[in-house]
Amino acid sequence: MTLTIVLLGAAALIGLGLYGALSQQSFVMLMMGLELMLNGALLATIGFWSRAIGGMPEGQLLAIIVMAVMAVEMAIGFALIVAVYRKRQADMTESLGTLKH
Amino acid sequence: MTDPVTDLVLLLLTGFAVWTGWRVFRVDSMVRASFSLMLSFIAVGAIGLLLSAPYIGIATVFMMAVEMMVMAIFMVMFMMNPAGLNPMMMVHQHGVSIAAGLAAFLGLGAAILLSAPPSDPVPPQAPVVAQLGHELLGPSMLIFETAGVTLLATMVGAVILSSRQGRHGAADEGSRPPGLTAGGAPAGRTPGEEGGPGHHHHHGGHG
Amino acid sequence: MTGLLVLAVLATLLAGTCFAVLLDRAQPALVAEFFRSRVETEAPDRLNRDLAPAWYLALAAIGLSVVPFAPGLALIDSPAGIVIWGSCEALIVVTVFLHGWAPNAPFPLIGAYRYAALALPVMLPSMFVLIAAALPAQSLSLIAIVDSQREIWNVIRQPLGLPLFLVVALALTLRGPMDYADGADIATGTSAEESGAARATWYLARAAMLVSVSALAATVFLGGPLGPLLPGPVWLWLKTAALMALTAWLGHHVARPPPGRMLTLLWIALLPLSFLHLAISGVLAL
Amino acid sequence: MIWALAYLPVLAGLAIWSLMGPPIRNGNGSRRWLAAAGALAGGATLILALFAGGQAGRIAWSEAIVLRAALPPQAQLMAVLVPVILLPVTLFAAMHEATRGLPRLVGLMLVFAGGMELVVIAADLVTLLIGWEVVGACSWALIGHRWQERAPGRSANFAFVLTRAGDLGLFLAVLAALTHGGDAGYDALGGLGGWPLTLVAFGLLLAAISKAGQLPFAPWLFRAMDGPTPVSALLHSATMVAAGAYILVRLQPQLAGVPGFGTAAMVIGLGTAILAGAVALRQAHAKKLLAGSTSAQMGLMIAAVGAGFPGIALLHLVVHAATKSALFCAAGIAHRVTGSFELREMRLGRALPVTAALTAVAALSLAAVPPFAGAWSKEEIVKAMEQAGPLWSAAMLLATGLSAAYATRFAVAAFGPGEDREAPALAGELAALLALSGATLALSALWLPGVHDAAAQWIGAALPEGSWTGLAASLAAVGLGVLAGLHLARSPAAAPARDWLGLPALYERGAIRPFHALAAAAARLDDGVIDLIPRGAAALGRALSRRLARADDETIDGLRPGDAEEGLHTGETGRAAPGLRRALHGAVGTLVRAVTALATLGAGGGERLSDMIPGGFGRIAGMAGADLRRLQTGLSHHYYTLLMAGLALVMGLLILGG
Repeated sequence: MTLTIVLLGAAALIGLGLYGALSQQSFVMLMMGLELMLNGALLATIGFWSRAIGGMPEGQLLAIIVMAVMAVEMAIGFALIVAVYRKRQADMTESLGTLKH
Repeated sequence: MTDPVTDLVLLLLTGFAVWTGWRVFRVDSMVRASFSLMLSFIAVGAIGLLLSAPYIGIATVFMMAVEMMVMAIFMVMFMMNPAGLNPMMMVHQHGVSIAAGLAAFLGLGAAILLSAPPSDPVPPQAPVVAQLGHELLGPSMLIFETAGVTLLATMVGAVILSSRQGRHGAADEGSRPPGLTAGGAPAGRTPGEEGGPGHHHHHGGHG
Repeated sequence: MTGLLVLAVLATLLAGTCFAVLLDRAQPALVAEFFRSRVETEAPDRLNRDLAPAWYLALAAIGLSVVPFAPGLALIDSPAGIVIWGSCEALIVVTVFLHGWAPNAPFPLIGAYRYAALALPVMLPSMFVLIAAALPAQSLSLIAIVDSQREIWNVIRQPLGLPLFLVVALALTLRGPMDYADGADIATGTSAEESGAARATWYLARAAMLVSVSALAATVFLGGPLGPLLPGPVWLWLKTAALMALTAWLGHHVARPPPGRMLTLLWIALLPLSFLHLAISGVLAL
Repeated sequence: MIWALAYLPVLAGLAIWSLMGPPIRNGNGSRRWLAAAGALAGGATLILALFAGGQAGRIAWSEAIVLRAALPPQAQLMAVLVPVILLPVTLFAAMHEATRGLPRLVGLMLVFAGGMELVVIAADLVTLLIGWEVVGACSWALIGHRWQERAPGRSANFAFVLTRAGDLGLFLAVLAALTHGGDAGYDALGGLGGWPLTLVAFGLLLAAISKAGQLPFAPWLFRAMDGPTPVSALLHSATMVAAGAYILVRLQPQLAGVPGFGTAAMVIGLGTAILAGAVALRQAHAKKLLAGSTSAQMGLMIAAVGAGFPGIALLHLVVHAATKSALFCAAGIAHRVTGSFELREMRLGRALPVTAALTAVAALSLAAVPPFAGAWSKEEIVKAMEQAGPLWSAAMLLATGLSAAYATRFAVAAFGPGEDREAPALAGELAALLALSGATLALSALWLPGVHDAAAQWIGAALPEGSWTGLAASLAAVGLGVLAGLHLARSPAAAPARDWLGLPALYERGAIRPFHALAAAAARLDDGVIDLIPRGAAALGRALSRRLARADDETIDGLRPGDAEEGLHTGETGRAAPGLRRALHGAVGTLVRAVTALATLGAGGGERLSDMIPGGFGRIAGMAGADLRRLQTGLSHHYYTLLMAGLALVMGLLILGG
């Protein structure tokens, strides 16, 4: 029961994040969508760790790794935003029309 | 410890996390958006506390508070309307996105409801924080170190990416790569041309 | 027992706040402030504007409740007490930012941004310092940290710790050299648009924050409740009061550099210094 | 300590390359510094080799693979030989070559020597493989030293590919040893037995002959001549080429038992000795002549190993190393003076008397003229062949004569008495040449019974018993060869039309072009046949649907003509059961139409189908291309969406696929 609640919440967060990541025009909002997905992943990890695998330390490790991924994503994301902004004076995804050959 | 009270609180916290996550894309201000995202994270951290993962839960709160602070700063740096005085809804391919989000939720939800996950809860009074520490610096040292190196590489990369001085001059005044021939047309794409296939770049790519 | 601890925390907070007010010699202004009416701003974020002082106060209370009042006795006895304090710090920055952002007016907003930009780099040294203090205890729990100081206090074992943490304390309580949020140069920044009870509460919350920061510093560096003949809580109170006085004195007597220079100072000087501190402490703790 | 033998030169070389790097002053100062550094590294290696005798080392890489090194007398002799040759050659290089990229050259030569030392000290196949690879890679870099020009690069690739082809044999041997013995150590090889040992033996033989420039791999030696002269001097004397012969010598005890191994080695060795001798005899290019002679001499050594006298082969290897490096240095000097390797334009006897004298010593040794060192080892090999059988010894005599001939020809043509011209000799070059020829001369002491018995006893070599007839015959062969060489040198032979009896052309036609053709054919097959299936299916479906549609039309309007007939009938027979009749006539008409439709289908279907296939395919491909292009919008969120769709697809597959 507990695990089901948590996992459903995680699924909802991932769905929301996917919606945001696909729908938002602003890079920053897009990254928020990614963060939300990672949030869901984190929630699911904690849930599994706590209820399904009897608290194997590896579960917590995975959660830590998820956080590290978040940090990496933030840093690189913002750096890219700054770079794009410098080049296009905008942070809209549409401002990058050049991703094709 | 699956007493109904815990489940109820979990339900409330999960609902709060999802609701705040939903608010992220509905509010009119970047600051509100990032801080409602922070609230969602804090709710997840509280769930972690409730599920006997104290360190993870608190660390989530700590990290996310800082992270969302940064995010708020960046948002107001790059986006209009920090105070959210006028509505702000900037989306594209809205229907597709909603469909994708719903599909993800329904698919995962179906997977969760149809599968019977093993029930093996954390033993109470287990020294989970100490376990984590020994795991990090014991068997999973390599993973941990790899994460550390990755973060270091991230720092370097972020600094390089966001530095104003690019390889071919200042980034914001349209950096112009040197020509292939002396005084020739710049190699690759010229800053002037926006979008488009970029022909000479294209052929250069194949030449 | 728990009820007693709650009581102790609240009492400490109250008494400490009064002491802080006395330290600042601000009581007449404060009393006058309470009876002034509140000025509205255009299209504020009411929720955050009203609640920011409360949150600040709540964070002070939470921060104080991790502190052990007697050896092995804390309201929140968490194996990760230090991290709880750390997340309190992070949320403090958020709260101050919101307090400045909510009125939707220029000066508070400027104060808020200045503060966020300067407080984020302060987070790093504070974390390093606290982790360094946790190293000899081999635990993140404040109780264990107190026990680890039975033979020698961290302030001697890790001489760089307390000075660095005092900078953090100044930043968290918006005082003197680190007061970029409520500085007089921008008409008391985040609380420029505030008046009346809200402003007074905000000020009281800052005073309370001074209490809990000093209490934590006393616990981490001065052995908290450890001490001869007197009971533990008394020792804690004495050390906390001493640190409060020191912090207030610093706040009153150290000049504040312009934000840019302070930022450079933080990144170029303070951060490497805290790295060094952590490394030395780690080697010593081996 | 024993490993230092390998990594000291490597590190020194890398250091020289990187530290004394590009900004080398165009003066003799920097040359001297380079020579000094190279000499220092070489000298250190030499001292190590002298004092590391009998040592052994082992590095546990993993529980499966253990790297072993050992230095038995044979190996130590080789390990000493490498730096002994390296020292003068480095000096020669530092003084002779162009300053551009000189540090790279010297450094790489040191690395090269280090790799060779690793091959020498290796006591298991994996270590050997490592050294082998280092040597191969360095040889590529060294041959292509003047990468700015076109030819060296290509030659480097040619040599590299050809030697790699042989290296496959070594891989085969390593894998066979590891899988069947679980241990790649030399000592464990003997225990293998059976076909794994056969695999190991012939794999090693393949690798050895490819490195040693035996047939059919010989041509790479010629192409390698595009490299700098010192490189050739090193490559052909003590390192790469010698590695092939050395490894056979080192492992002969383990491999001798394999049926057919000895015979194969002797056939290849003697065959190469004769053919390469013939090729060298007709060469007009000084270095290529020497290259051919190298192949021939290596062939003699390998034949000796095959005959069961590895010690003899090793001694001949040592002698040949000194001789051949000296000759290459001489060729280099001649090239500096005349500006080309064209033998007919040299004749520097009067211009460079000292060089000529030193060259003569080496050449006579190569020609196996007593009392020079080469003659002794050659005689020993002759005896070995004599033991093997009359046929072998006959071939050996022929090879002996040939070697005598081309050695004489080289010496006379290059440094024979010609017109006097202004030709300054560089001290460094002369010093190197002097050292090497001096070494050759010193080795002549092997004629003394005490000396060669001691040497043979040290390296545990059995000296074969020979007969006087054999000695006389070989001396006669040498004499004839010398005369032939003199004659050839007097009457300049026309340069041969093709190098190496057209072997390279044979490779071109026999291997490279067929390979390309095969690839092209495979591509065509892919286009033409494999895509035909989907195409055909699509076209077939379209054709069938069309057929059905047509048949459908015909059944429907099949009823109308039915009505017409029915009208006629009603005129006669009144209106009895019209419905039935109408239906009947309708059915008949339908049937007729259907039959005709089927007929047309049968008639037109075939050819329609046939021209449907290409057309349909064209259409499908075109549409697909257009769609794909439309997919590429350049907008990130579209890409994300596609990514997500793909991810969902993969997930679904994973879940449903179990």
